[in-house]
Amino acid sequence: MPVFWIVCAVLAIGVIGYGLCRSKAMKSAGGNARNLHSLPSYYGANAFLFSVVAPLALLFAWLIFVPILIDRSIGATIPEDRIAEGSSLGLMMADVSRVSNGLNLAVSEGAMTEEESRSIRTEFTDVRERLASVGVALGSNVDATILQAAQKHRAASDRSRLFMSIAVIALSLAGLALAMSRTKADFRARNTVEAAVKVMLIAAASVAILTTLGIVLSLLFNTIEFFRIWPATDFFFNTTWSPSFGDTGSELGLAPLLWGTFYISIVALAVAVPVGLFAAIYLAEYASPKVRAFAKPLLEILAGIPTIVYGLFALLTVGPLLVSFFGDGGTFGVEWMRGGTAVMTAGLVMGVMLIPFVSSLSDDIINAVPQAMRDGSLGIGATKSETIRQVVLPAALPGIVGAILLAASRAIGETMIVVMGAGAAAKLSLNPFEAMTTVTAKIVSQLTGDSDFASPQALVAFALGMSLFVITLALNVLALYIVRRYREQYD
Amino acid sequence: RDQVQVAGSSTVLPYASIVAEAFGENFDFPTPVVESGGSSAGLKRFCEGVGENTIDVANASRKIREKEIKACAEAGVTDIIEVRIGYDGIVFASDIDGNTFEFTPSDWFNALSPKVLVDGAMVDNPNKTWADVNADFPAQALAAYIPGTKHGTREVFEEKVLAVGCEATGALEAMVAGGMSEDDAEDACIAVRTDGVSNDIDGDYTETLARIESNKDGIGVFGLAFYENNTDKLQVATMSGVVPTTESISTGEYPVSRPLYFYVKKAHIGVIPGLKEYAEFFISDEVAGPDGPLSAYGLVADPALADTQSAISAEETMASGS
Amino acid sequence: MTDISSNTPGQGARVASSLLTEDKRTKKRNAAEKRFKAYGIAAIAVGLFFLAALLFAIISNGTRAFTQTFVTLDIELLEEKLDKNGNRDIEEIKKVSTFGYSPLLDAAVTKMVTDSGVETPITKAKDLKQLLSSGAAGDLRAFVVANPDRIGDTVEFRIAASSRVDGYLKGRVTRESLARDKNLSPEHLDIVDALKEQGVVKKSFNWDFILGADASDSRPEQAGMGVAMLGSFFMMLVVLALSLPIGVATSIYLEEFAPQNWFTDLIEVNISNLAAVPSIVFGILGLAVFIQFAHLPQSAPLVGGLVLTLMTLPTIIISTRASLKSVPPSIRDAALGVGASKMQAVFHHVLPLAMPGILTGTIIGLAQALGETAPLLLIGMVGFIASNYPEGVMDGFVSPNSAMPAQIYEWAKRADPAFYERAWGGIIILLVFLITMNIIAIFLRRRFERRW
Amino acid sequence: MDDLRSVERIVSDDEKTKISAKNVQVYYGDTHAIRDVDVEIADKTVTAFIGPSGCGKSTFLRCLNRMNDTIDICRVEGDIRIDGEDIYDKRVDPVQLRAKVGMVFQKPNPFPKSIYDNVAYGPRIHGLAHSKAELDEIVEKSLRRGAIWNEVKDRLDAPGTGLSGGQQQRLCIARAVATEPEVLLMDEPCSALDPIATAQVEELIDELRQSYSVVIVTHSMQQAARVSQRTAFFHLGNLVEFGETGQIFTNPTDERTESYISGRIG
Amino acid sequence: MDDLRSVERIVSDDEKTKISAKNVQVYYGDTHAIRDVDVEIADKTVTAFIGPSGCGKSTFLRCLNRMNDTIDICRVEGDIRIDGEDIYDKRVDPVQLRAKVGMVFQKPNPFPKSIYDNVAYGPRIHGLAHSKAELDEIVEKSLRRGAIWNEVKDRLDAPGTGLSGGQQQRLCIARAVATEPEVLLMDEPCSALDPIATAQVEELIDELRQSYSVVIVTHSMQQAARVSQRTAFFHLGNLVEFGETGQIFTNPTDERTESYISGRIG
Ligand SMILES: Nc1ncnc2c1ncn2[C@@H]1O[C@H](COP(=O)(O)OP(=O)(O)OP(=O)(O)O)[C@@H](O)[C@H]1O
Ligand SMILES: Nc1ncnc2c1ncn2[C@@H]1O[C@H](COP(=O)(O)OP(=O)(O)OP(=O)(O)O)[C@@H](O)[C@H]1O
Ligand SMILES: [Mg+2]
Ligand SMILES: [Mg+2]
Repeated sequence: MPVFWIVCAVLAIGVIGYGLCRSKAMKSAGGNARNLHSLPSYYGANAFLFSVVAPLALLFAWLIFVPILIDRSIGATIPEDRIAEGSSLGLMMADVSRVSNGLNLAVSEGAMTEEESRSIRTEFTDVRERLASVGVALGSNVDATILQAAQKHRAASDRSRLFMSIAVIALSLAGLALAMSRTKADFRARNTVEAAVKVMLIAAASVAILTTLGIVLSLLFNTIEFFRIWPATDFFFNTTWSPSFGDTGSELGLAPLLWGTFYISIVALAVAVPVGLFAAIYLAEYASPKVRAFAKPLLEILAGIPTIVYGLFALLTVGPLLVSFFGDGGTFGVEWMRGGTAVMTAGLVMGVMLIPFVSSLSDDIINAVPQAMRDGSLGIGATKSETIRQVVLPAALPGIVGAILLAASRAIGETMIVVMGAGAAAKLSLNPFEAMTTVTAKIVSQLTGDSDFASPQALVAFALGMSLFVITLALNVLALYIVRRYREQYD
Repeated sequence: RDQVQVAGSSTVLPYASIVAEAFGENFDFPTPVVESGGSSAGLKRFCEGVGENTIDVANASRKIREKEIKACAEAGVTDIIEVRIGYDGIVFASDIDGNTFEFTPSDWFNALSPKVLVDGAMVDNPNKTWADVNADFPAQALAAYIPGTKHGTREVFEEKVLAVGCEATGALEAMVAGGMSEDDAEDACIAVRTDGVSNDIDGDYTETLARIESNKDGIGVFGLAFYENNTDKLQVATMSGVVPTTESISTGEYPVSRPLYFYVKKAHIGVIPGLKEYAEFFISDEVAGPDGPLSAYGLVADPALADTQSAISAEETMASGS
Repeated sequence: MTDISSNTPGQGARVASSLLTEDKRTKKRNAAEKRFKAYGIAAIAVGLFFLAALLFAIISNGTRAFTQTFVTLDIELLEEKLDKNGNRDIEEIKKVSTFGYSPLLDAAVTKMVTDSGVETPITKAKDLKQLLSSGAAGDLRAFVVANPDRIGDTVEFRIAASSRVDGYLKGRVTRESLARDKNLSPEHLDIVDALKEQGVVKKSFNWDFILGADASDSRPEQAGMGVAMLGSFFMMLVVLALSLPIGVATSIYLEEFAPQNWFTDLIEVNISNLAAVPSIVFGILGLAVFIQFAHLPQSAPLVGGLVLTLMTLPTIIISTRASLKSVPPSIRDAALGVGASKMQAVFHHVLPLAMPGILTGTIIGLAQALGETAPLLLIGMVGFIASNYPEGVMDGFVSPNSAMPAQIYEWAKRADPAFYERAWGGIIILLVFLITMNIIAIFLRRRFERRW
Repeated sequence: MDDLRSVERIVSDDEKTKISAKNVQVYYGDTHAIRDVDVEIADKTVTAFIGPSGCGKSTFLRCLNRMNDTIDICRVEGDIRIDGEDIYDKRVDPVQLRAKVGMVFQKPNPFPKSIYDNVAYGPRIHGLAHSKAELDEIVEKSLRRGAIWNEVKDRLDAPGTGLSGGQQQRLCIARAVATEPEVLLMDEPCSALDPIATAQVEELIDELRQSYSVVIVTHSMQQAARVSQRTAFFHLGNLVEFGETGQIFTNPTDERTESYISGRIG
Repeated sequence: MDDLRSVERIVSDDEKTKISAKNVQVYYGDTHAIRDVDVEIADKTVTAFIGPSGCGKSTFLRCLNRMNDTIDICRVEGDIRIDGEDIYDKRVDPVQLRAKVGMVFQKPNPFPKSIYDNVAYGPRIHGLAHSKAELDEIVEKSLRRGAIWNEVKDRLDAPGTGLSGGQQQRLCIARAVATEPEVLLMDEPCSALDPIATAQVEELIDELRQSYSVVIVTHSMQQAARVSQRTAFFHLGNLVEFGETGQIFTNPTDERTESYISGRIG
């Protein structure tokens, strides 16, 4: 039975269980929901969960693990000496399962009869060609060992499928029966259901953890690889970043990139935070509902404009403008800026992009501060701005910090604006009118470059990613500490 | 999966996509999927193994490295067919309304090297305008937009321009005489100054073009194809007296160019429908020849195209072919 | 109460000041108030100013992409070229490649120019054909393969003009610039002028740009956004269907149920940290997990959606948590007090009140996901991909496709300036897509907003 | 004080204990807010908690239905039993407990929903109504018992937060009685009510006493005397005296009680 | 009722009018919450507003310092003057007005700040203290006047939201008096207070009357009689009767007043 239909069957059993248990619960309570521990729908939902969750989990596990077991057992039947030179059991097994799947496909597309699929021999048929005709990719010609293994594999898989269907549906029915037997007036159905919901919530929360784990793992091996061929001290303490294309002459120092990252992010936040925060305050506290209803979504468009537009804006408009102010022979008569690309250019433009990150979320949070807080302050003769600064903002602090963190994160992760606005040169300089670059921009450029993928110049991307990860982690710990410290719980 | 999956160099991408499109039009096979992402990333995915969830073809703007071949082999990708599709010309261009230049490698070395040879001694580069570099040039401020170190083009620029210029000006000799080892001196030759005169571009040629638009004094490094599509904005400089065109490059007159490749997994041939046909179609005379659409777009046709064609039809792998 | 005029002895220490005149301190405070408000207005003005500037740039650069010049051309589908044996066997017709259709086009173009009566030094049909898109032969072949019975007829075709001709009609290309251009010469423009006069060459609205597929570098005039739009659409479906529930569930767990200990602190810090992970790193993760480990197809919107989901989650979680935190505890108390379970209190009362913030997070997160390209680079959705329409809904998720921002970046990189114009046009479509996507959320958010 | 009435309501000896608290300690962080409190609350009686502001009445009241669980820094020790079952037992579901032990909070906290939904919420989640009509009936009855029906019957769809202070308080009473709890904890339910409304709520309390037990915190000695059969006097976190209302008011044993009651002015 | 005391406090004839309201109408959206109210509040007197819950006392009170401005749907019409100046005049700065006319809200609403900061907030923004010491003094004095000093003097840094209901109410009173307003509007300031605290607050009101005028909303007839010189009786948004407290309580002219007062129980 195809997986889709198994799932449907299980769901159907679940729905039936819902109805059965709900009515059974009502009956056991003499038709009066008051005598039940929980609402009748909870009994139904409980039955649904009982007859759906475990079977689907079993199905899932079976689909993942049983094929591995089958592979292992079939693999054990392939004699060692049949494994070709330069190949491995693993590669052969990949072929075996591909041939096996190919046979399935061939049968289902009618290119081969069931009979044939079981009896074909390499001596008489060009299996590869026949499978290629149904679009199955094979790495090499099929030899007899592989074909036999594949046929065994296929038979085992078929058997496993059958058992799986039976097991899953049986489990589903068993769950239903169990739920039925437990459905009595005093059964705590709500607690069971809520426990299940809670498990789901935890499962959702663990997605974030798994993601982190995945990120760390996917960076880790290559980072280790990098440090094996590149001295860590040099990476962390060298103050020059100048990778070269060839094997020699590269200098891969983290410091200038890190400095560029923070410098640009700080400039961006210096634009986005005040503008965003004041915009949020105005929207939440002063603006008429009409203005608010328009201005807020409009500002949010800023977050949706592709960064390439910002990049071009920085390069073509903001950069030259700044040069005309601070450049050679500029309005201010200073010679701080030599080219349009600078920390300032990228920072300003990125700041504009981040405005809605701060403004929209802060606006929601400020709006959620109870009116009684404002009344209390206004009632003793505070002006609106005093009220906002001293009562509303502190009460909304956790949310605002969250919004700022989000903006900062985005600033750290941005590449396009940096590449076009701040340039690609890594420099350690205090002058905000100089070109610099960020860790993220370099991660992207080293990863998508043309250099040898096993060379330090490419692998350094992973080390950069890892370092950035650790550093932002530390900054986030600090932010958490600050919020904990200054949080003011209203009500 | 029924379509050919290609990934790799963004320099090869335009050519590959022209071919893929025409391939999809003329064959019953679906249009191949051509991804960009850089030669490195493409080869890396190419070398991940054999099977449906790996790519069939990797485009590269450089030759595959030994280490990469080894990494491939470790993952089971042993039989690789190398295909050279032609050459990419690298040109120097500046704003259409600006001054016209006729460069030699020495000019570029003197303009961009952090240390240059002045009166027999290596000193910090004092040049501020092109006139400082070469008295024949106008007094236009030095501003160069060269590819970032991630680009294969940068390597070519270093090898065929800076290193050549270094030797021609005698700086190499002077450095070796000054006690530097040969290797160090060669490295020093291809270094560029970091005082803002030379700007690395990590983006694409469009970015270089935009930079020149915002700084009219700028001179940028472009691919020939890009220049040829933007002749309304750019004027090209000659190198050692030769104007870059597909002809002058294919004859080898114009010195700055690089070969472009793609690599095919032999194990996938005959398995992935259309893979071999795609490879053959790519380098057929109709497509990659001097009159084909690739050449029209700016690819410098490979004079030895016929050899490549026969190598492909024989499915010669790198080990057996070379 | 009667004798108001009488002076009350022992007046209070404070001199009663008039409300109509401001004392010095009030003046200062009111000035501060005015300044504060002005900052707010200025902040919004700054934001809107930049928005206007950006939109102006986008629209002024992009609207041209929505029109395209077409040439109406009578083409004789010669039997001896297309079906030598004359038996209309589709397999044989298919054998004729696009190169085989060139002579038909050559003939048609030459005829068109002669009919128009323009004097031109260009005589070679190959050069004249440069007026047309290089995709013309492909269109022709596709038509013939679909309608083999028309072979032998003369059929009227509406063929896209080449990008230079199109640029000329749009004012992007001038005669001077063409003088140096090897693709087209000023003489071609004389022909174009004449044909335009006669109505053979016409500029019209370009539906193909909105609905069509990407085209290669040699034929920008045929490139369209449609397929990439579908790619983005399917990706957004995945993102919305996963990131919103998972994000909200995670936030609810962390904010309302999780015990307060170092482990939840770790998760909290961790999630904020995920927001700062460069998006390309999510691409690395996606490549490793979804393609190499889970064997999902490459270049598929499904995978793209999954990667973007992971990337959007932190945004939604952070904003959801912030707004859950801002719901006053008395609401929870009230619900618990009537015997609601914690779960019920959260889902019935707290969540609706936190809805505005959740929706804001969704709006911002989706905007970010919709405009992101870097992670798509690694899972194979950037490049020349969006060339076929998916065949069905399932196929939409798994068949190779690109996404709008990837398409835009791709176009912006290409050499032909016609692509640059299209990149801006694509941005307009992207923004329209984004705004449509957000409108529902914005309306919902307004419904949920309240003060208490 | 009207002694007659108090005497009239003296409870019979055979009453059952509904809630028994032994040796209860409550801490807010380091502050010890409730010390060694032992109280037995009888079934079908009204118990009044009196005492100066800040003495711990609300805190103790919140222990009885575990509302203190929601305050992070709050820690409860000791033994509190309802019908002989330890409510702080791990197996006890606080939700079920709270359904059984309803509460009216000191600060009125209506949901930011319509008046109707405010009252209907409890019956809905407890499945007390099978149809819309039945629910309407419950809502009307509860609002009537909360002495607010006349004022809101025309605006059941208006938000509960747009009511006056006293109306909100009565809405919260209506909301609490709508779920028909066995024990009703009322924290100063009449603080914002005018005398007539107060009388109506007191009538309600008297009516509820027929089947349930009610615990009421009040600052009005008169009210305590009028509605309660038992009175507990708290002082600085200690339970100073607990006994029959009549006896407490006429003949307190502890001098603190004495002075609190005699010092009364309200 | 202790008539003697009421009589004792009858105001002299030569008093000045502090606030005069004429023909005041208040609407919440379409609901007409206050109709045609005319009131004159004399300087240096205590005026009590009484009336059944929901009759519009708070609404009218909030008109007097324009707190109704913060409610979007609320619309005020009519003429309200303080010291002869129309407070709804465009030129009037509501901030200055509110500094002059302080308010204690019906629901205690301490800021989520420390107790100290809650009280110091007003003096700080009005610049009433020049040094930390002076501020400390103001805070202590205000907390003492709010009858809460003893309870909180050891925990001035603790958050104001962690206080008991009655403590919060007194904190809010302390916060309001800290800014020394000329008129103090108090919306049921003693609703959550025990008799002793109530007495202290009443003393405070009496003390404030020496220099300012006080308007107090109360549900306790006794309290109204004890502290006020004038009483206004509201009913269903109308001002039914307004006059000397003694006269209202002993000899009401309107029968609604009569029945409200006689129907009293609390
Ligand atoms: N924000 C509001 N929106 C709509 N109606 C309101 C609002 N506030 C009060 N009302 C209505 O206006 C009327 C008067 O309310 P107000 O708060 O002035 O009563 P009150 O006399 O203070 O009563 P209480 O003694 O219960 O506090 C009531 O009917 C009330 O429901
Ligand atoms: N959340 C809290 N955090 C810290 N301390 C608290 C908290 N709630 C109450 N307290 C303190 O515990 C003590 C008892 O408070 P509780 O609220 O029980 O008093 P109460 O008797 O109800 O007073 P009132 O009559 O004023 O409502 C008080 O000193 C109060 O300050
Ligand atoms: Mg209390
Ligand atoms: Mg009121």
